[in-house]
Amino acid sequence: MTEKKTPLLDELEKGKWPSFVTEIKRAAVKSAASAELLQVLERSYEERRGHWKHGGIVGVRGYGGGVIGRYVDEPETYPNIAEFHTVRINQPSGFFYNTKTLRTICDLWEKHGSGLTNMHGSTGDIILLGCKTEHIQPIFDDYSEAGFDLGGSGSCLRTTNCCVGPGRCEYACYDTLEACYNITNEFMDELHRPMWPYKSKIKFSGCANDCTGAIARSDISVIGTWRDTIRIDQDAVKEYAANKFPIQSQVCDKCPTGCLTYNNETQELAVIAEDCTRCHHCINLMPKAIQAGKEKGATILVGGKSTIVQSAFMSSVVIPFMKMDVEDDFEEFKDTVRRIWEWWDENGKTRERIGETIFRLGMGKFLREAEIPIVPQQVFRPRANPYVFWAQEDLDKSGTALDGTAL
Amino acid sequence: MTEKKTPLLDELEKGKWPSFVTEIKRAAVKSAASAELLQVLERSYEERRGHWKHGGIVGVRGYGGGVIGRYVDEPETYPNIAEFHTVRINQPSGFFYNTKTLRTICDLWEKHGSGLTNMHGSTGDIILLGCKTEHIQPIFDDYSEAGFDLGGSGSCLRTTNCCVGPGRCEYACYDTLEACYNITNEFMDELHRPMWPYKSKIKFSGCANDCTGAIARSDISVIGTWRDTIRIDQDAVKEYAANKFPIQSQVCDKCPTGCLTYNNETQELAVIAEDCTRCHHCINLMPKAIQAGKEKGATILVGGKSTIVQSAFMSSVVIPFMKMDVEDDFEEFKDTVRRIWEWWDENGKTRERIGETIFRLGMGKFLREAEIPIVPQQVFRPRANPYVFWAQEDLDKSGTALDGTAL
Amino acid sequence: MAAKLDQGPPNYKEMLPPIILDNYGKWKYHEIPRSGVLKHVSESGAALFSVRVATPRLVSIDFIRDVCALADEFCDGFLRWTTRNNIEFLLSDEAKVNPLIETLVAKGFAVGGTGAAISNIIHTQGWVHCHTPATDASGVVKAVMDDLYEYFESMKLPAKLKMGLACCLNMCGSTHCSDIGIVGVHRTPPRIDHDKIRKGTEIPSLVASCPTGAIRPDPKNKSVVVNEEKCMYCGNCYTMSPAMEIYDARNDGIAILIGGKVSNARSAPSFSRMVIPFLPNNAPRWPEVTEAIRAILELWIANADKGERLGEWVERIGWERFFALSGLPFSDMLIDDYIFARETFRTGAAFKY
Amino acid sequence: MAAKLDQGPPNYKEMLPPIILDNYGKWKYHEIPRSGVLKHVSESGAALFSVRVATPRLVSIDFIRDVCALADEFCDGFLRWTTRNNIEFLLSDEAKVNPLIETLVAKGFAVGGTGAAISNIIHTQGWVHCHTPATDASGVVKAVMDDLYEYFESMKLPAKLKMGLACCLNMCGSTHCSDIGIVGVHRTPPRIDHDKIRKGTEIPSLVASCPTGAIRPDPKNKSVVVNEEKCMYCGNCYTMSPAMEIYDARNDGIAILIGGKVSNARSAPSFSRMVIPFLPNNAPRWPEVTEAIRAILELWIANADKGERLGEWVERIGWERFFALSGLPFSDMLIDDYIFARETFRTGAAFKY
Ligand code: SRM
Ligand code: SRM
Ligand code: SRM
Ligand code: SRM
Ligand code: SF4
Ligand code: SF4
Ligand code: SF4
Ligand code: SF4
Ligand code: SF4
Ligand code: SF4
Ligand code: SF4
Ligand code: SF4
Repeated sequence: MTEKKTPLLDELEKGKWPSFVTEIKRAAVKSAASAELLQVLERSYEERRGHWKHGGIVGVRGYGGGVIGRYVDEPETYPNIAEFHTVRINQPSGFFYNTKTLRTICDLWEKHGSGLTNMHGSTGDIILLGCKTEHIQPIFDDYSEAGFDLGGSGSCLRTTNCCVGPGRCEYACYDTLEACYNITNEFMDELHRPMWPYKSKIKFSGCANDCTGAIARSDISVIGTWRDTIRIDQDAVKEYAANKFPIQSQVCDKCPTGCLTYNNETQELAVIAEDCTRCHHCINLMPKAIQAGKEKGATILVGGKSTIVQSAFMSSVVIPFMKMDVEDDFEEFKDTVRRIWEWWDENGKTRERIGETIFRLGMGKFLREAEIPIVPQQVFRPRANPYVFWAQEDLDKSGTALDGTAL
Repeated sequence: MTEKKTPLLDELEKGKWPSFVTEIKRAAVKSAASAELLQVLERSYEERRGHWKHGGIVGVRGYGGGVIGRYVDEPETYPNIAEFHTVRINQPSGFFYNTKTLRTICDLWEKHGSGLTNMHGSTGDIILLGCKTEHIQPIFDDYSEAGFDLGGSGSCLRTTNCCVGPGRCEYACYDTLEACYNITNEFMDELHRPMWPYKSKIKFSGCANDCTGAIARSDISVIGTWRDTIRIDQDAVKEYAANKFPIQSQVCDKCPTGCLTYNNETQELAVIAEDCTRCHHCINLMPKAIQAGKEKGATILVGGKSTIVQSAFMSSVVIPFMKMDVEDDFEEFKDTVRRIWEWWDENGKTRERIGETIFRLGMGKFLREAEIPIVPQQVFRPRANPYVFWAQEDLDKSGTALDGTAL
Repeated sequence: MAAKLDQGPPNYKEMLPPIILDNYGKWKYHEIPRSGVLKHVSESGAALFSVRVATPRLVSIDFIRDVCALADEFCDGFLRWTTRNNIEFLLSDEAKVNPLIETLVAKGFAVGGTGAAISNIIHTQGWVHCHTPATDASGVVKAVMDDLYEYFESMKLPAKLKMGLACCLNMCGSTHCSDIGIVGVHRTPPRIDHDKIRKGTEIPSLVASCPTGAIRPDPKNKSVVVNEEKCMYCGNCYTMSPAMEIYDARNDGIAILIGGKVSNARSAPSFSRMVIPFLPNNAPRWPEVTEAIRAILELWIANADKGERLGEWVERIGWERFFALSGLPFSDMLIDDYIFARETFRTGAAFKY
Repeated sequence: MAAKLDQGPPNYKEMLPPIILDNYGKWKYHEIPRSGVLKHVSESGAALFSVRVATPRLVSIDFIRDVCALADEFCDGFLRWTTRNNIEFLLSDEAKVNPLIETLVAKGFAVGGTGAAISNIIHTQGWVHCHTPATDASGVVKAVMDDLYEYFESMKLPAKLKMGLACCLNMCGSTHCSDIGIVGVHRTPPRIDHDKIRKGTEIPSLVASCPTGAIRPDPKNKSVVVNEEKCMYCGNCYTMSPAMEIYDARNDGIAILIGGKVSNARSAPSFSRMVIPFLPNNAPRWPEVTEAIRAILELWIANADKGERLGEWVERIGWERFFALSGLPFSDMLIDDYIFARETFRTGAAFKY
């Protein structure tokens, strides 16, 4: 292959931010496919359009997903990327790696594909970017042998994802890394064999900061919280005060419920326990002095997704507080999620995310039928309209007037 | 007629609040219809159900509305209320009366009907409650002669309504009484001859306190406001301070934008003009010290209505500020309203209030087509979804790629 | 004589007392010297006194005549009604204010409703005149206002309390943006009278009238069918056609919505929200309704900041907290499932218990 | 050898450095000693240092190997990626932190992204690999981050700034709840290839895929028709069928949405809102986009309170004020007209100019 010019892309090697163009060029040294990718991309930059076609169904034996089929639109011009599929490899919890594992990933990818990756895909997978159809099964075989498995694609449970959690964060209210690992293993069938109306995602965040963006990006969002009261270390408060940290203006004045008060004289903080919404703001600002309560667990929210079809939805609370215990093998969570999926599977239309199904059929119906207790925490506020679907079984169905005559 | 017992209704003559039962009884003394109303109402109290049937079309010559037809469901038992229609008489602006006028109303009603009224109906009319079909035209003739006209019913402009305004309120930012009178007279045809998809209501409130409930209850809500800055009389502020009025806690701390600050030492108030939303709170609390700016007019909001069909809507801003000048004969308002109605008339479905039509077809389309300038004040916030109906005429419609080849 | 068409309402100017004509648009400020009395002072120094008196709204002509007699005696024949069905006697002579009030009280009139009070309840026809009511209007209002009378004649609430009552979901009483809204609700589906439908109902309009699309045409039968799963008993079909009878005494009753407002002061206008889905129609005095409202009111009084409307208070503490404090049961009936439901779901992990 | 099915991801425990294994779940607090470095202190007193380094996300295996070499040298071979595509080198030895950073800087790595900074932009495939993009992903990110680099390597913003980019409305980049979202938009309707439809498209699914119901089946033609009045160019039909080609270089481009967030701190999670409907696809460096974003950013820096996220600031001052301050034109394109539009209309008479 003769070296072709990429003047437009070259512009994107300038500047301080690391350049993906440089990366493609590095891969192009070893991979003819990557070299052609560079060419087709330069053309996209000239023409301001993409050059990829819809994927046909490509995959591996025994699974229904994990690979995104992709074909260039001019296979004659670009024979090396005529097929240029991506393989989704399920990442380890919290994106933790040792270099040995990483090198294995690289070596296998050098053997089979373009040498280009996304670390990581937006859902969380290790994305192996670009390979031929014939390589897919061997790729899977080799990675499998090295201890990896494929991630999700299609109408299945997608690759789960979690924040760094107890691995490195003092805020984690449950073990996000273990939850993600354990629960993913529980739902292998759901992950690898699409069977639902559409995709379903789970993201695990250890606290209300939601560092996985679960509430916006997952159908089932598991956000760590506590049931009791924040704990305040008054000595540490005094230290913050001594360091002239603006406790009143930055912490108390911005507490959304005004339940946290600072006594300038005693240099102590006080909280009105029942007014605290556990928003995590004060803890974020004074991690040395304030910590979560002792009774830890997670809030389970359901329905998050992006734009298509009914516009973007955020997840909303279905279970305000659930224990997320390694000891119990996360049983309560697993049971609940099974009921939720079952309901969606029975009621959802094709390509309808669970949030949309709930919206279409009613939150009340969903909660009732999925056997989830109904509590005011599930809504910001009650209904404004009086259009209640009264449970007819609770009513007098005699069909008579007060004097007993038929209506 | 023999005196019948009304034991249930009698219970509603007890207690300190004035009793409607007493009123029906008073009317029953002179009117056989009212006496029968008492009987049928007692029965409703026993049976816990109404006894009125749908109205057929009843009315007066030359008009399409103004009368609500009503029939009792057992005309044989209650012959005097077999027909028991209500007549809607358009009230004077601000519900102001002299006793001469009121007595005329009473005398004519004694002559023709039940002697029962609602002062006033929920839309604003004087409601003459209960008469026979044959009396309707004579009632209208007589009231007309006495200087009255019918109000609206059916798919027309409904009887307009306004707050007491400059008649007695220091807050009025435009002349609600005159606007209501003048504009009602302008739209006589629209009021008396139903011609639209559904009803349309206008309510005039002189300021943001909205004492007519316009924003909730009228398709077109005219709410007085000003364009410049509140005016503060610092001497009067000092008087409030001298009287120990809690300026800081009650006024400043509750200013929604925090733009009003009180200097405890100088005992002066200061406002950051561009941050004030003209919510009227501070004026309400300190009417002697704070008043509206000088450049007065109204905000025009559109779309308010109650529950049926698409649930309740509140009006929303279409024109942030419009002069409402008697001198100009309210021309700008009248023109605007005509364009708004015209758009609705062309686009609305049967029994679709304008708020629902706007929601169905899009606020942007409505504003464009009704030739109303588009400004950010019309929304609390911009769209969250990217589903934009791009104006195709603004685009390159060559249908070619960048190199000129056809797409 | 034939009626004059389109002459419009009488000119309000003829109804204004001289003091208003003289000071029109020149009012400077007001005071509330005592409950039920407004004193408006003009730039000219003139003072107008308004004495506010409750009415049951449904009044006889004799009532109006009584009122006229008082207005003649104390007000030179001038008075007005408020947008909330109260009467305001308009006095230019301060000396007559107390005598008027004494006379009113002696005659059993209720003076009050100003300032931080409960004023009259905006309401509707109910069993007195309408064909779709799920409850009575005037009777419920009477029962509630008897119970809360002390808050009408005093000004000791945290803020104004505006109530509305509507006897069916048409909500003529504008309960949808009230501090407390009382709404008559049906709870069973309409009973179709196929003969009546064949006789005079425009089937497409009837079908279109249903907010949830529960009504389908049944061409074979020249009538319609109702999908009872989809029906939420709004009664709109009955408004369209008498063939869709929906009243049902054993199941009709009242729902309570709270927290709405329309003024722009401090917070934006807001809808009322359902907190009690159903209370029985215990005519003639609706004890369950009066008790429920009193309980909500007292909770507000005990907990709100000064100047805080009912809804502003609930929004500040959070609805979940309101349910905890009030002890009112929360159920799926209170969770919205209509077209704008999504915006009521709690899309966040911060809340109280 | 045949693959093992359903063995699941590698066990994270094998990937954890000893200091994490020892202090798992026992972290007490953290500090940010300097931009790009997190110091987490355990109850045991042990301290873990994380050095955060930007990546272009689209990386070659050689890049990963380079990074591994550094991790071996400084971190005993342990590192992680963040949820925002940065690398974090995990050091248990404080003495190695500065040497690592020096080495990184020398090799041209970008250290930063912690605290009140802009971190990496979550983004997607764009012209590199997807079939529906309206713009490129990596290129725009590169252009924007080059421009805003100073805010990555310092911590001088009012608060964290989270950006997302999605090359089409599928929004794989999760731009819908970002402080600043960059979204590729098509603006012309799909071009139907009837032959392709006949060959392999499931017409009912295609029809159902359209959010606005713009696609109707055309049984006579065994294809579909698009009502162009109703089409808002989302491209969802193209995702369903390759017969609905929608790219159009002269009209495709970028929309900017701002003010979203997902954390629950202080305020509830919120959607981003569109403030610039369209900017041209001026590849390779999208100057209009980088300028527009910088202008918004600088406005926020100049006006926000300390600790106030972009959306929190705009909500506090009001969106109408934001438009006034920014000078961005407001047009009907920014007014919602989709199914939840109603809740965005200003149902109140209080606002700024
Ligand atoms: C690779 C990835 C983008 C990236 O560069 O990182 C991606 C790429 C595609 N996404 Fe996505 N999505 C990716 C994460 C997301 C996310 C983010 C997330 O998971 O947190 C979202 C938003 C959250 C959500 O699930 O709603 C997302 C929302 C979509 C949607 C819209 C779904 C919706 O209900 O709104 C589609 C459309 C569809 O499913 O037909 C879609 C479809 C697609 C397809 C398969 C396009 C298609 O219809 O064929 C893209 C394949 C591109 C390619 O050729 O490589 N992708 N997609 C991400 C997956 C990598 C991984 O496995 O780690
Ligand atoms: C008399 C009055 C109630 C009262 O006791 O005061 C009234 C009574 C009726 N209203 Fe109303 N509405 C009355 C003010 C209202 C209001 C309040 C307002 O105007 O401020 C509303 C809420 C605001 C609004 O317009 O949305 C109102 C919303 C309705 C609706 C629902 C409209 C909607 O779009 O949601 C209906 C149903 C309909 O039009 O079919 C309705 C229908 C009716 C009908 C005509 C029932 C019917 O379908 O035949 C009632 C006739 C009762 C009777 O026999 O006397 N009425 N109606 C009010 C008119 C008196 C007057 O002219 O002054
Ligand atoms: C007489 C009346 C206007 C009329 O044309 O009839 C009126 C008169 C006044 N209103 Fe009103 N309002 C009247 C109905 C309303 C309504 C509509 C309603 O009641 O349905 C509202 C909106 C209700 C809502 O927000 O839900 C209303 C919201 C206000 C407010 C805002 C209160 C708030 O903080 O939210 C004020 C300001 C205040 O009280 O300081 C106000 C203030 C006033 C003032 C003080 C204005 C003035 O300076 O003259 C008047 C005496 C108030 C008092 O009674 O304490 N008026 N006022 C109405 C009396 C009804 C009654 O008989 O009780
Ligand atoms: C490493 C990472 C988790 C992971 O598993 O990878 C992480 C780590 C931390 N986050 Fe985060 N957050 C991470 C993504 C997020 C996300 C998701 C995202 O970026 O898409 C969010 C939600 C974004 C949103 O709200 O839109 C997020 C919202 C927060 C917040 C809340 C900020 C706020 O006030 O709204 C905090 C609290 C704080 O900063 O004090 C926080 C705090 C933290 C702390 C201080 C937690 C701790 O004590 O260790 C960590 C260092 C933060 C820093 O960089 O200044 N983290 N954090 C992610 C780093 C991404 C990156 O490379 O930049
Ligand atoms: S979500 Fe909470 S526990 Fe998880 S990394 Fe972020 S701050 Fe830590
Ligand atoms: S967690 Fe949030 S609500 Fe609770 S005290 Fe802290 S800042 Fe206030
Ligand atoms: S709306 Fe304003 S001007 Fe009209 S009566 Fe009420 S307070 Fe006065
Ligand atoms: S009108 Fe409202 S926003 Fe303006 S200064 Fe007064 S209280 Fe503040
Ligand atoms: S609310 Fe319903 S029942 Fe009551 S008057 Fe209005 S339409 Fe009739
Ligand atoms: S009562 Fe309402 S929901 Fe039920 S069928 Fe009639 S219109 Fe439809
Ligand atoms: S946002 Fe659209 S174009 Fe970009 S990767 Fe996702 S599906 Fe493809
Ligand atoms: S681009 Fe979107 S709106 Fe247009 S036809 Fe296709 S699916 Fe429908």
